[in-house]
Amino acid sequence: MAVISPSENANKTRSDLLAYATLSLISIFCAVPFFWVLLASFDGNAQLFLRWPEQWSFANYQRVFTKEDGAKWLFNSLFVVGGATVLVMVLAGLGGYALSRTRAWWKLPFLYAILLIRVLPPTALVVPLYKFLLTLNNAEGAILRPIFGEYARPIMRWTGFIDGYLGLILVLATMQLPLALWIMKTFFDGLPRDYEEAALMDGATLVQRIRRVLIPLALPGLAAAGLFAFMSAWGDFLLPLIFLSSPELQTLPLGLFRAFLRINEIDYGLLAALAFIYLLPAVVAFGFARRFLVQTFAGGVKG
Amino acid sequence: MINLRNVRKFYGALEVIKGVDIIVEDGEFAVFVGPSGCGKSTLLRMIAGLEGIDDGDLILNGKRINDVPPDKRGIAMVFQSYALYPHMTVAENIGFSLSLKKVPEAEIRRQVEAVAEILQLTDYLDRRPAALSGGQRQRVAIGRAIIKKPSLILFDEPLSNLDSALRVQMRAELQRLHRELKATVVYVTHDQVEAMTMADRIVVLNKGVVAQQGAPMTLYHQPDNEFVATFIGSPKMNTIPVLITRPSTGKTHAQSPFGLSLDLPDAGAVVPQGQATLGIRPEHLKIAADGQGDFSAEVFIVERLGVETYMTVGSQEQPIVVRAEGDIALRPGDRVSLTADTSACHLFDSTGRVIRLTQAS
Amino acid sequence: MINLRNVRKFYGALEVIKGVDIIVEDGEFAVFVGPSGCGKSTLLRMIAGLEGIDDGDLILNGKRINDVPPDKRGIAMVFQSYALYPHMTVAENIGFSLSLKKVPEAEIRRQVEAVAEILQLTDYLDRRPAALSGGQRQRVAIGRAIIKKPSLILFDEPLSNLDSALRVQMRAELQRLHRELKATVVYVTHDQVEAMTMADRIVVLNKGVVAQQGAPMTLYHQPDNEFVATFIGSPKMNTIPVLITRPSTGKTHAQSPFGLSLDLPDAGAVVPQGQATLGIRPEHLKIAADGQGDFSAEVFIVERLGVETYMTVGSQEQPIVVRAEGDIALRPGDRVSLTADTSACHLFDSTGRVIRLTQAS
Amino acid sequence: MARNVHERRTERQLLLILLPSLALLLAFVIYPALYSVYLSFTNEALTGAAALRPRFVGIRNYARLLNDATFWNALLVTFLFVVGSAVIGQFALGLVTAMALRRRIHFRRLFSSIILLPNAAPEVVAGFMWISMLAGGEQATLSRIVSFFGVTPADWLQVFPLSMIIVVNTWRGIATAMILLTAGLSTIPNEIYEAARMDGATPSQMFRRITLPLMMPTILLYMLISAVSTIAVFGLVYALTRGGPGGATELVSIYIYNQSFTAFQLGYGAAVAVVALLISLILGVGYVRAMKVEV
Amino acid sequence: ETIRIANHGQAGIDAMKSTVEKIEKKYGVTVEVVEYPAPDKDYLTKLLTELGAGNAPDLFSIPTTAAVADMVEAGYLAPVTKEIKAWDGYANFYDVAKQLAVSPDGETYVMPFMLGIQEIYYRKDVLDKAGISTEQPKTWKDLLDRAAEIKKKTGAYGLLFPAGVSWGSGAFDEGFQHLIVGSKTPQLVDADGKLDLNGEGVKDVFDVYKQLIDNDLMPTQPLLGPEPWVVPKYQMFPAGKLAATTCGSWCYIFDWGRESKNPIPEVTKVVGTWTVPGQSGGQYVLANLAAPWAINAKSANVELAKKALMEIGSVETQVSYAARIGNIPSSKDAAKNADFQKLTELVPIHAAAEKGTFLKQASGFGTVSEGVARATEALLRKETDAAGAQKILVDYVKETLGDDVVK
Ligand SMILES: Nc1ncnc2c1ncn2[C@@H]1O[C@H](COP(=O)(O)OP(=O)(O)OP(=O)(O)O)[C@@H](O)[C@H]1O
Ligand SMILES: Nc1ncnc2c1ncn2[C@@H]1O[C@H](COP(=O)(O)OP(=O)(O)OP(=O)(O)O)[C@@H](O)[C@H]1O
Ligand SMILES: [Mg+2]
Ligand SMILES: [Mg+2]
Repeated sequence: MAVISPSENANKTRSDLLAYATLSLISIFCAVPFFWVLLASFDGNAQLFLRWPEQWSFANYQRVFTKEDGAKWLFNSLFVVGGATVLVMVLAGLGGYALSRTRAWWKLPFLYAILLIRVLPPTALVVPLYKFLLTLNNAEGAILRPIFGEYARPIMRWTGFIDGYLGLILVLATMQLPLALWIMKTFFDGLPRDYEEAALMDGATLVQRIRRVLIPLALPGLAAAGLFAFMSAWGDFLLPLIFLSSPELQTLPLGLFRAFLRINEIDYGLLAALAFIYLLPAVVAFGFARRFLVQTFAGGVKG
Repeated sequence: MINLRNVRKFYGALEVIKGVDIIVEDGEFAVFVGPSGCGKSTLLRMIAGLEGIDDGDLILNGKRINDVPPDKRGIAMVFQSYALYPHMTVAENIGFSLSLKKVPEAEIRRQVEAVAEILQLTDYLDRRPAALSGGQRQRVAIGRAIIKKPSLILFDEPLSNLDSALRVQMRAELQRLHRELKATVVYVTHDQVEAMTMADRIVVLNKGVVAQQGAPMTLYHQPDNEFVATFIGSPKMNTIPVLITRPSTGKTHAQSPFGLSLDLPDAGAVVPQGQATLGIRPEHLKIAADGQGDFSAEVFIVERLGVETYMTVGSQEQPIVVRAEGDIALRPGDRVSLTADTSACHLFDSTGRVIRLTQAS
Repeated sequence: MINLRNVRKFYGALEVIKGVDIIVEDGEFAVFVGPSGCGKSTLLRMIAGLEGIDDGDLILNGKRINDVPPDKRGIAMVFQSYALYPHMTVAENIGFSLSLKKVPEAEIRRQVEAVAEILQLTDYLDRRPAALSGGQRQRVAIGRAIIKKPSLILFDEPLSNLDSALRVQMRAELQRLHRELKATVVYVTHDQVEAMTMADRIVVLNKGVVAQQGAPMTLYHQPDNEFVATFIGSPKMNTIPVLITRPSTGKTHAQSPFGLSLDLPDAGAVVPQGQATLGIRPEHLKIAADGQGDFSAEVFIVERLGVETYMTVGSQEQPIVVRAEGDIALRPGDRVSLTADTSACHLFDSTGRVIRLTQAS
Repeated sequence: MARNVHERRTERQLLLILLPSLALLLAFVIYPALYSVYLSFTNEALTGAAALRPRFVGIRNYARLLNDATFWNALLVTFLFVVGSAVIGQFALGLVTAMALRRRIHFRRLFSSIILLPNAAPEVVAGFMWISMLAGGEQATLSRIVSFFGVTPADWLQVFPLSMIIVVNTWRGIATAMILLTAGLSTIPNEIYEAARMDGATPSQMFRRITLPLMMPTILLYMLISAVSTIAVFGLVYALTRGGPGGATELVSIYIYNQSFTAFQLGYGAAVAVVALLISLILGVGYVRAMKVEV
Repeated sequence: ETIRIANHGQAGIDAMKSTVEKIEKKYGVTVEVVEYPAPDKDYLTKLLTELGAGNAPDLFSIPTTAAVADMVEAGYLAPVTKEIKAWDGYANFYDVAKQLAVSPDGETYVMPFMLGIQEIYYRKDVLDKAGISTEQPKTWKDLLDRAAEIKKKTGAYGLLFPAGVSWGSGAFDEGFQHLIVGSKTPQLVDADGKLDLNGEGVKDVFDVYKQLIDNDLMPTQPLLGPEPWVVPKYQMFPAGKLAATTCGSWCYIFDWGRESKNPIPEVTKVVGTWTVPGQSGGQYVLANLAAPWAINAKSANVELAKKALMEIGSVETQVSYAARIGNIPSSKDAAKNADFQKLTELVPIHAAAEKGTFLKQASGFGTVSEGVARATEALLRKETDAAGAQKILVDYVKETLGDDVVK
């Protein structure tokens, strides 16, 4: 480091120290609750309260994957939430672009409407949603059953609206859509029109423009939108709880409830291990998409 | 040949192009100039098909193309920021329009290489735009345009992002390319040096209408109105309010409040008496020996550029710029005598329209 | 008076200012020029106190101020984008530094009005910067600077964001202000026209060192080195590799590969024989009658500006730019004969240092 | 609106690509929401006699709501929760971190990664981690921390329930605030700060007179987004307190859940949701108008 | 053909395994076991949502008896009165099980094959050591005095009754019920099916809680936490810091016995049991239905489901459940089952079921159960007295179900 003039040096150091201090304090605040999951998951005799494990063991994790269907839950979660995330990214990429570029009168009302609708907690929507999905599901079943006969059930497991991957993916995606649309709209606002116009001049159709020019350019925004969608859908347990029944389809948050279902005590080791496994993909996704975040919002927020 | 007939454009209730007629011949290098906001870009984008046309006809090679989508018009466009796709290499950028048409890989490669050859980009084909200099980027943008073999290339202020040295270099390059490609070019700029040095034809726009169009030297020597007169030429033409009289000599006499007094050549009866504006370019005022000039004035700014010197004389309210060859060591406060080249004077009426003196007709 | 003595600056291990000595006298208008990245802004910011000084002394009016914080130096600065506070009115912008010092409202208002008077901003005091034109914004930025009654005002490329018409106008305005305020000004630009027209003293920087400093005309006529020679003047000086010989005539003879052959005046024994670079400005080459010139060459670019014409002659590899008065109707491909004004030629050795021909010494 | 072929074509294409999103939102959000509005005028229940024969009851649910002290309590709790965690907690800490991270200091990546962690924790997991932090008196992590500093520990969730869920939700949302505010800060050019330094502004003056006013548009938009999202927070608080003790942390979202899935009174639960939506709508629109929030 | 059965909790699923195979073999159908892996409350939410939408499994277990009457009223359950009476296993059931299964409308909708029987378990060793009587307490006052004595002489908490919201339905099922049956107003439903919550007995029961809490005879702190039973039952009781608590028949096996993580050595000797006394005398062995099974009224295969239901009622299944969960089989014949005899801890309790009493069920009990939880929570937090707690209960039920439901 170069030498800095003394007065400036003193000033800089003082405020840098202040920055270190506040950041450290806030970081501690943010990190402390995680210690419990971390320690308890490796503790052969885990408790609700933080303690240093007497014997370290992988038994809890072993149990998740051998005694319980940990691998299957993880797969289901990743599949459902991943599917919803991809869907959100595709739809929000398209829709956000349209919202950014349209000059139609409904643009602002629409944007505020989808923002404010978020105040409705999912709990308020679950029952009507269930009935609606069931109607769709029965209709689909009525079509599929005559055609596929006994194979209709396995097919419905993938494409059904109730107790099927498709329905859950669609519902999870829809819940994340408003925020994602907002993010993408703001992102596209910051992206010069020149690119798409250049592509238009090059003879690209709307789909080609989006797929070959806009999507690559919008990747940071999509990553941010996808990340938020992923995390929020990943954390959701009410929707999978209500919409899934078959054991083959269970997801991690439902698996987590396993730990409650011992006869007497909650199995904290299992809980912590599951929680840790449950935590990991979200953290990894964050690490992956983090660098896109500020880039995305720096373009969007007006100063 | 491209032909705009009474073309109009509205943004909401605001009319930004107010009935424009322009003809650009095949192979011509036409430049649209005008102050910021006069509608240059809008016009260009209407030709490209990026903006709709609200009224009038746009005719390309005899066909009305108002409703033809951009990619079917056979027109290419180079954007101000070049709009190179940052995620593609130079070769991919240039070949993009072909790959959209599903032209076979090998054929694309061949054509891209041919274009790169012309533009001296062969060594850079595998780079991303971010790793190119400003000049190279511009060439890629041009490559992307010419690979479509367009009959018309549009440029929207392609040099405005560059620093002045690079701009000079690019200007030369663009002219060379125009010669080699023999394509029709429509070029938008608000820099009049660019316009003067490159254009076969200049279209001067002002507030959504065409102020004048023609060859650069025509605009320089015979401006149709005060706007074009002051817009073309740097430093800009001095405009001085004068009183026109026709004394017994029969000549037309122009008299300004601060003592300038000129006989205009051969003007005769075409010039109405009364208030008018006299236009004279800084280069047409010459320093004369003391007392010998048409008028004298105090110098208050001297700008010495070495090879030439600009002097601002007269008063704060009515400054007159004089351009003199060579390095002249005058200082603010000095008085100079000046002669005006009356054969290069212009007269404008109160609406700004030129009053043609005979030599111009 | 401001005095920089052997000033240095490092960014990490990278030395960006490599021991610079500069003196600017009271009331002078000093301009720092140089290519992008040469350290102009860094130097200015060191004077302002926004960057620390790693080595050397910064002396203002006899006092070493290396360690004085920016607001205590009595220096004001006008930023490139003006950095007006967008959320404050013009009056608040100008009065901000006073209000920080808790000067009473009424007193602030009085001083702001006085400053606004000088800058002709009285009518705009209640506007926000967004509602001002470029020129008005600049005046606000200057107002914010002069209300502090600084002995020194620093400008960092204040005109680079403006279009060329406005730039010309602003230049004149800045000069007028400098005259009226009688403050010392240090002005950074990379535009050499700005430097030439405004400066009392130009400091040419190159890669963190001073290439030359002096009055503009000194730099134009007597550049110390090839860098300054080509940097100052537009279009830039032609540089041609030549072989210097001293044949029996006793004169110094310069011979270029493509047939240019010149006798340099009175150079005598000071010029060593061998390879050198000949520098000649475009304005010192004149078109001669066929066969009469020092050499002839093919024209390949013609730029007609009306009042003057630039021609590029020679070859792609060794282009030579010629500047001719008036509108010359040559076309690419024509051949022209050219004479060089040998009294205005410069010679540079292989390190780029000037070899003074006698008339210059 | 569009005057010519080109613009009409463009608008049509844009509508077309928005359509899938629109369809999903209509099917899975708007339709259930409207259905909820209908439910709010019935006595629909999930079990009991009303489940068998739901009746149209007019505005009886709403009338009952007006006199329901628990509902008003839930509104108040929600208001305090939103103000405490989103408007004050997350915002203040987010702003502080965003400003600190703007400095050129070491470990910036590390700090920001750690601060982003809580946002990555799923609600249920976050709930457990905080139960371990707060519940059960002496053994809770927080109790052990404070007793290390000589403070008498308490049963945090019992003694300070509302404050604790505000703290927890603040913890969870610092990252979002930090990201949005960092973005806002990055739009303020450095030159403005240097100009202020030349003008002699102290750090606190710079913050009050430059940073804050210039950040205002970002802050206003952030407030809207975070308030709206915080109103819907459910899982985290439910996992921690289930709305207790004694309704002290019964947010509207939890109240709706309790009505719908503990008492199984769907009609009444729907009425609560509708009223909550209406109130948010009025406040939201008022806010957008009054503050001229730009999208 | 398939029938879908919903089950809940790993132990329950394991217990059903052999029965499922038997059903499949016997009726040539496929049985699909749908596992709802959620806590009771969420399980019920999901089940009710599906029932309401008409998409529930054919056969399911119901986590708490209190929910049954409401489900009947909602028309979710198919009546099985005729079939169950015709079924040969039925005659062998204890009376109390038979009566518990009968709904207010006189029909039977559930298979009452398991009983939950709760008593007061106390640390005989601790009491003996401190010289405290281990006789069966005769009245509530007797019980409270004993608890106070324990507290005074040993410093340990004297008696625990489940309470508070986080214990879920336990506050009602495992605490309140046991006291109310011995109170002055032993039933909560009147003749026309209205809820009689304003009775004196309700207040008196809350007063028992109140006294336990105010005199610090019962650990309140852990009850306000997330899993209220963990600390008192699995830590304090084995450590002797809690001397008496209500507990179910499973306690000897799972909580402190051979299946426990923290077993008490020689548990049957060290831990004794009292029945819950009445307010002024009498002894009550309160039974309720544990995990009753019922049939979806909208099932496509009601007849088949009924046959399967009878299989679930078999002695084998009962024993299998008893072994895994520790509840008491409803069949008297279970006593003769070799596997059951191995569950030595349960055998005497099974015999005691003969004298079992029960609380009449009614629609709205789910709400009452939640109301009791809230009322006891307020008591735990020392925010109110017995009358106030009763008001909380009444208000909650009125608010939720309407004023006319409560007498
Ligand atoms: N989308 C739009 N909505 C409303 N007005 C617009 C829109 N685009 C351009 N305008 C207005 O139309 C006029 C012409 O704009 P245009 O961009 O064509 O100007 P220009 O000549 O290219 O200017 P510049 O030299 O600054 O690029 C301007 O006054 C501008 O404000
Ligand atoms: N904060 C920094 N860290 C490292 N290097 C820097 C920093 N700031 C400037 N530099 C380097 O120092 C050199 C001088 O920069 P400076 O900004 O002074 O150039 P300049 O002459 O003002 O250029 P321009 O005309 O482009 O503004 C450049 O090479 C630049 O890359
Ligand atoms: Mg434009
Ligand atoms: Mg700079």
